[in-house]
Amino acid sequence: MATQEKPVVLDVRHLRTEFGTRERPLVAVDDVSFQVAAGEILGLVGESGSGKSITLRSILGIIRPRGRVAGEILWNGQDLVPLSEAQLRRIRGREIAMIFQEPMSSLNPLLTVGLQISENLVAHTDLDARQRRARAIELLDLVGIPAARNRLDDFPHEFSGGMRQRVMIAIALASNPKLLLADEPTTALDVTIQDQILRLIQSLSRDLGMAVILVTHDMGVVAETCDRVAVMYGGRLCEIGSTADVIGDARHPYSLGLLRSIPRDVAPRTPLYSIPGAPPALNALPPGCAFSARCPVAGRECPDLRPKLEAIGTSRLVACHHLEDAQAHFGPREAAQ
Amino acid sequence: MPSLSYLVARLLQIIPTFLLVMIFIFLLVRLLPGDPAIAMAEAKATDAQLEQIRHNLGLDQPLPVQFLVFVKNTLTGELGRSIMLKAPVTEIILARLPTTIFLALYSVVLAIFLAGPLAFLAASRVNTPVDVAIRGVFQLGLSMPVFYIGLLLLTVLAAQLRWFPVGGYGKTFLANLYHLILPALSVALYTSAIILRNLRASLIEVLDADYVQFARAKGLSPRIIMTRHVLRNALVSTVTLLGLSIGNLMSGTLVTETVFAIPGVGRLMLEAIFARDYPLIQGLTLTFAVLVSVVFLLTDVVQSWLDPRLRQS
Amino acid sequence: MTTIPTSAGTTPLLSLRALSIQFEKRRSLSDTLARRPQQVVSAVNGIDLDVMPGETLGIVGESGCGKSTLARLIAGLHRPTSGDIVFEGESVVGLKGARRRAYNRRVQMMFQDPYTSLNPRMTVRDTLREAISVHRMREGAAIDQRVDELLDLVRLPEGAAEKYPHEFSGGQRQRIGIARALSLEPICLVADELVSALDVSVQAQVVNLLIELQDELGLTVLFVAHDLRLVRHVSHRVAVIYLGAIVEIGPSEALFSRPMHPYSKGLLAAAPSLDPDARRRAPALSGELPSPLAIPPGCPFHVRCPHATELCRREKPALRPVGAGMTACHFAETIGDA
Amino acid sequence: MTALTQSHSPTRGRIAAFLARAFSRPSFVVGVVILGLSLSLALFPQVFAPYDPLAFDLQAIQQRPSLAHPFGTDNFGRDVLSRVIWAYRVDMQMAFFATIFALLIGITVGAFVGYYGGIADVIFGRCVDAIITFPFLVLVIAIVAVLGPGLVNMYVAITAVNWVYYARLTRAEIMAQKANDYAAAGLVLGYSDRRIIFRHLLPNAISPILVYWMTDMALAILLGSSLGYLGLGAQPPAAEWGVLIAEGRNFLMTAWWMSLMPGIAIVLTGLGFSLVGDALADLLRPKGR
Repeated sequence: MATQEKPVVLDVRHLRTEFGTRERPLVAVDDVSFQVAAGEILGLVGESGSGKSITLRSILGIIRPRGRVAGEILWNGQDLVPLSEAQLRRIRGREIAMIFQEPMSSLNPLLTVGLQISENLVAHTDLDARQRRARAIELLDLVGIPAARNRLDDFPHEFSGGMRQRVMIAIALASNPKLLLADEPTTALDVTIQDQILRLIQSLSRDLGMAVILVTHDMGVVAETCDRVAVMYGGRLCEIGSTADVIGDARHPYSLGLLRSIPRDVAPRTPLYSIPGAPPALNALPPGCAFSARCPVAGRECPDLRPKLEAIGTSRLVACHHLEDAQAHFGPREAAQ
Repeated sequence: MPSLSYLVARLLQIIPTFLLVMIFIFLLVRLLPGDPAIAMAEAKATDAQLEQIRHNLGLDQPLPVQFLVFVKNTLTGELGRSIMLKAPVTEIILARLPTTIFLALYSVVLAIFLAGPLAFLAASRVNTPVDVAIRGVFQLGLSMPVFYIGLLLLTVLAAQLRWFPVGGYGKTFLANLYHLILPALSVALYTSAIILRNLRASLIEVLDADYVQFARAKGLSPRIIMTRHVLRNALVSTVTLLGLSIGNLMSGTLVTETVFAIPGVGRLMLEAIFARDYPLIQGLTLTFAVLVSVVFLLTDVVQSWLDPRLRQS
Repeated sequence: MTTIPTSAGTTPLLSLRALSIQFEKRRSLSDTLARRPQQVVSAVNGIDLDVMPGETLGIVGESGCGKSTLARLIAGLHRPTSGDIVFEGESVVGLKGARRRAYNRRVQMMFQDPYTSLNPRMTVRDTLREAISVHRMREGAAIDQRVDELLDLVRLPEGAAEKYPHEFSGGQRQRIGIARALSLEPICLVADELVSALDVSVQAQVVNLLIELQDELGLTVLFVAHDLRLVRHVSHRVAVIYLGAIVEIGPSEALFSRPMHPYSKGLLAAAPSLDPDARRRAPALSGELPSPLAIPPGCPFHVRCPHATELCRREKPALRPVGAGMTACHFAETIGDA
Repeated sequence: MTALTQSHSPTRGRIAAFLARAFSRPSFVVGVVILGLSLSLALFPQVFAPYDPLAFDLQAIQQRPSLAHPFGTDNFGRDVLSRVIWAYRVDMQMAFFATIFALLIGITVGAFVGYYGGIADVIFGRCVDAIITFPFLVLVIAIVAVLGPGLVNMYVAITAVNWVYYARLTRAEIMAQKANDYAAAGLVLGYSDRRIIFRHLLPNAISPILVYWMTDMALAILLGSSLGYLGLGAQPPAAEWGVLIAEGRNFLMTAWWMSLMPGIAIVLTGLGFSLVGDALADLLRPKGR
C-alpha cells in the first residue's frame, strides 16, 4: 500500500491485544496492521473504546503483564512482540518514546523536572552529570520553555498544563528517538495551547526526522497535523490512507459519519448528521463488522462477516462490504456556502 | 526543604489547639469525684487544715483564675506534687518517659519491618492467593487486642519456652531491646496491620499511576521505577498514617506496659487513676498530648519534605 | 409556553450589568508570616450583556476564562461581588427561599459532567419526580405521566425511567440532565459545556436535540462551550470571553467569518480545521492565558497580542460597536480588516 | 412527597443483585456467619450455655477442657464456655452502644459543618485537633476516671471521644459529594438545604461511614475488653471477655484456658465485623465511572 519513498520504520502486522482470562478474553485491538515511514506523522483516530491508545501501548509493551499482545510489531525489521522486558527497555525511551494524555498526572509530582529528564539520559546515554544538565536545558529550550535554565529545579506543579506537556515532550526527546508515540497529547489542553503543542510536534518531526503516531479523537487535529490517518472503531481498522484522501473523500461509513457530525459548511441550527447509538463495549462486539450496529448501510451479512481491508486507489485501504451504498447514502459533499 | 515561614506557621497553629487541650484537662480534673483536699490531707485533718490545703492548691479562687494559674504553672513546667508518690509530678514523669518513648519507637520500627515487605508482596500480586493470605493475616491482626497478644506472647514465649524475659527493662541498650521485645511486638502486631492495609492500597494505586506508566515508557529499569517512583510516592500517605496512628500507639503502650509491668508513663497513668492522684493524672494527660503533638508536627515536616506540593501552604 | 423566537429589538429577557465576582484564596498562616499578599481570583470582571428572548447566545473562551463561573452566576449558584443580574426587569441577585425557587423555575441549568451531574442513587424517575413535585408542577398521577412525557421529549428509550444513571451512556445521561432542567418548564436554559465530555459521534445527537427542543418550546439558551464549531452552529449571537471579560460579541456568522478582536482571530485560527489546505507552521497564538490571580493592566490581552502598543499596556479598551458587533480593542478597525 | 420515598421494584431487584454479589464472596459469607452466630449467642445465651455462668462448683476447680466442660472451668469451678457465651451479651452490646451514638452525633455534626462550612467548620476543626491530640485510650480512661468505672460510663466516655472520628469522616464525604454537579443541580432546582443534605448528599456519602462503623464495632469490642481487662469497664462478676481474661491472668501457667478461650471469642467476633466491613467497602464502591 505504501508508495512513499521514505523507508518504513514501523510495520505492525495483525496486532491483537487482549485482556482478562484466556477463556473469555476482552479483545481491545483486533487484527490491526499499519506502517509508519521515517519522519511521517500518522494519525490514529477513534472514539473512546476504539483501541487506539491500547494499540500505542502495545507497541512499547507497557500493557504487559495485564494485557497479552499477539501479531508482529516490526521495528526496523526486528519483531518487538517476543522481546523480554529487559530487551524492550533498550528500545523504550531510546528509539521509541511516548507521551501521555494527562500532563497533570504523567509527571511524578515529587521529583524535579530536571531529574525526570536526566534519569532518561542516565538510562540511555553515557553523558556525565554536567553534560546531562546541559542537555536537559537544551531540551527544555527546544520545546519552548522560557528561561529553561532556571526551571530544572522546579517541580511539575509549578508548571501550567501546556508547559507540563512540553516538559513531557522534552523528556521523550531526551535520547533522540526515531519514533514518538503521542497518546492524545492535547486533549486536556485548550485550543490555543493545543495548537502550540501540535505545531511543536510537527516541527520537531520535521527538524529531527522523527516519525510520530498521533492518537486523537479529533478529525481536525488530524487534518492539520498528520500525513496519513488510520480510523479505528471497536478495536479494528476501518480505513487508512493519506489525510487528504480520508478527510476530503472518506469512504467508510464510520469515517463519513464522524466527519459529517462535525458542523462544517452546513446552515446554522440545521440538524447535524449524527451516528445513532453509542460506541460499543469491548465485550459486546459482533463477530463481523464492529460498526454494523450503528451503520446506516449495514446489510444482513455485516454483523457476522468481517470485511477485509481492501485497496481503493493507490494509497488507501477501507474495510466495508457496502462502499457504494455508503457513497450513495452520504451523497457527495455539499458545496461550500 | 520546607520554608521557615511554613515551620513557624505550623508551630503557631499548635497554640489554639493546646489552649483547648488545657481547658479540657483543667475541666476534667475539676470534675473528678471527691475533694482532692481530702484525698491529700491526713485522715484526721480539721476543717481549717482542709481549708489551708485548698488555699495552697488555689481551689478557693474563681475558675478562670485557677485556669490562668494552671496555664502559667504548666508553661513553667510546674505540674504540682503527686499525692500517691509524694514527689513533684514533672520529676516522676520525666523519669518514666524515656521508657515509654523507647517502647513506642521500638514498636514502630518492628511494625514497619513486619508490614513493609508483606505490603509489597501483596501489592505486586494483587488478588493472588499470596495477597489473599496476607490480607487475611492483617484482618486477624486487627481483631486482636493488644493485651491479649501480650498475654499470649508472655505465656508461650516467655513463661513456657523461656526465650524471653517475663518482665523487667534492662540496663544497656541491647538489654533494653531484649527485655522489651515482647511488649513492643504486642503493640507492633496491631500497628503493622494498619500500616499493611494502607501501604498495600497506596502501592496498588501508585503502581497504576500515569507517571509510573510514563516511567516504564521511558525505558527505566524496574529497580529505579520501584525506588524512585513507586516507593517514594507510596511513602507519603504511609507517613501520614504513621503520624496519625501515634495515638493508637500510645494507647497500645499503655496497655502493654500494664501487661508486662513496665515502669513507663502508661502504667503510671492507670495507677494514678486508681489512686485518684489528680495532679499526676493532669500531668500525664498533658504529657501524652504533648507527645502526640510533637509527632504530628514531625509528620507534617517530613511530609512537606517528601512532597513539594505541600511546601507552599 | 410556546413563543416564537423574536428578533432583536424587544426588551432583553436577562441583563447582566457590570457583573463581577472575585474569589479570595484562603490565606494560610504561613502566607501571612511570609508577607505574601492576599490572592484574589478575579473570575468575572465587569460583564455587561443582554440576552434576548428566544435567542441562543454562545459564550466561548479557554478554560479558566470565567465562562463557567458566569454560567453559575446566572443560575444563582454564586453571588456576584458587584454588579447586577436583571431577569424580566427585576434584580435576581441574592434571592432566597420562594423567590429564588420562582427564578430557578424560569432559569434552569445543565451541567458538563454526565458522570457527576446526576444523583447516582436515584432512578431517573425519582430524579424527575422530585423536581416536578417540589415545584408542584403536577399532582398525583399526573407526575408519572409527566415523567414519561419528558423522557419521550429527550428521546430516551422506554423503560429508562426505572434505571439508575450508571446504566446509561454519557450521551443518554446528558439527555436526562436536559429532561431534569425541562421538568420545571423554564424559559431560559444555561448549558455549561453540555457536550464537551461526549464522544464526537454522540455530540451531534445532543446538539440536534437541544436545537429542536429550543425551537419547539421557544427557549432562550446560553450555550457555554469551548468548541468553536459547535458554538457557531448553535448560536445566534456569540460572546468571546478572555480573563473574565467580553472582548468581542456579535452575530454568530459575522463574528466567525470576520472576527475583529485579535484574540477572537487567534482563537478561531487555533481551532483545528478540517481543511488540510489551512495548515500552518506557526501557532496561531503564542503564550498562555495569564493567571486570573494577576490580570495584566491595560488591555488584559496585550501580553499575547501581536499588535499590542504602549496604549494597550496602559489603557483598558472598552467594549464598543465595531462592524456588526462590539469589540474591546483600541485597534479593532485596523486589525479587523487586516 | 411520600410517593417519592416509595421503593420501586427496581430498587428491590437492585438489593437482590447486591446480596447475590455479596454472598458470592467467601470472606463476606464467613463474616456474616460469624456475626450471625455471635448475635444469636448474645440474644439467647441461656439456650446455648450448658451451665449457669455464675454458679460455683468447688468440686470442679480449674478443670482442663473436657467433654463436660469444653472450655474447662475457672478457679471457682465456673464453666468457662458458659461464661464466654454469656459474655457475648455484654460484648455485642458494647459493639453497638459504644458506637451507635457516636455514629448518629458524628453524622449530624459532620453533615452540618461539611455542607455549610464557615465559622462552624473552623471551630469544629479546632475541636478535632484538640481531641485527636489525646491518645484515644488515655482520653477514654480519663473520662471513665471522672465518671467511675462501669459499662454505661464507658459508653459515655467512648462516645464523647468517638463521635469526632465519625464527624470528621462525614464532613470529608459530604464535602466531596457537594463538589459534584448533582449537588449544584439540586440548588438550581430550588431544593432546600435539608433536602439536598439528606436526600442527595448523605445517601451518597453514607457507604464509607457505614463501612467505618463496621470496623469501629470491632474496635469497640477491642477497646471495651481492654477497659474490662484494666478494671475500668464491665465489673466482675459480670461475664465480659476482657474481665474473663483478667481473671485468668494469674493462672496462665496452670489454667491457660481461662484466658485463652475468651480471647478467641474476641478475635473471632472482631474478625466477623472486619470481614463484613471489608467486603462492604469493596461492594459499595461507586460504579459507573
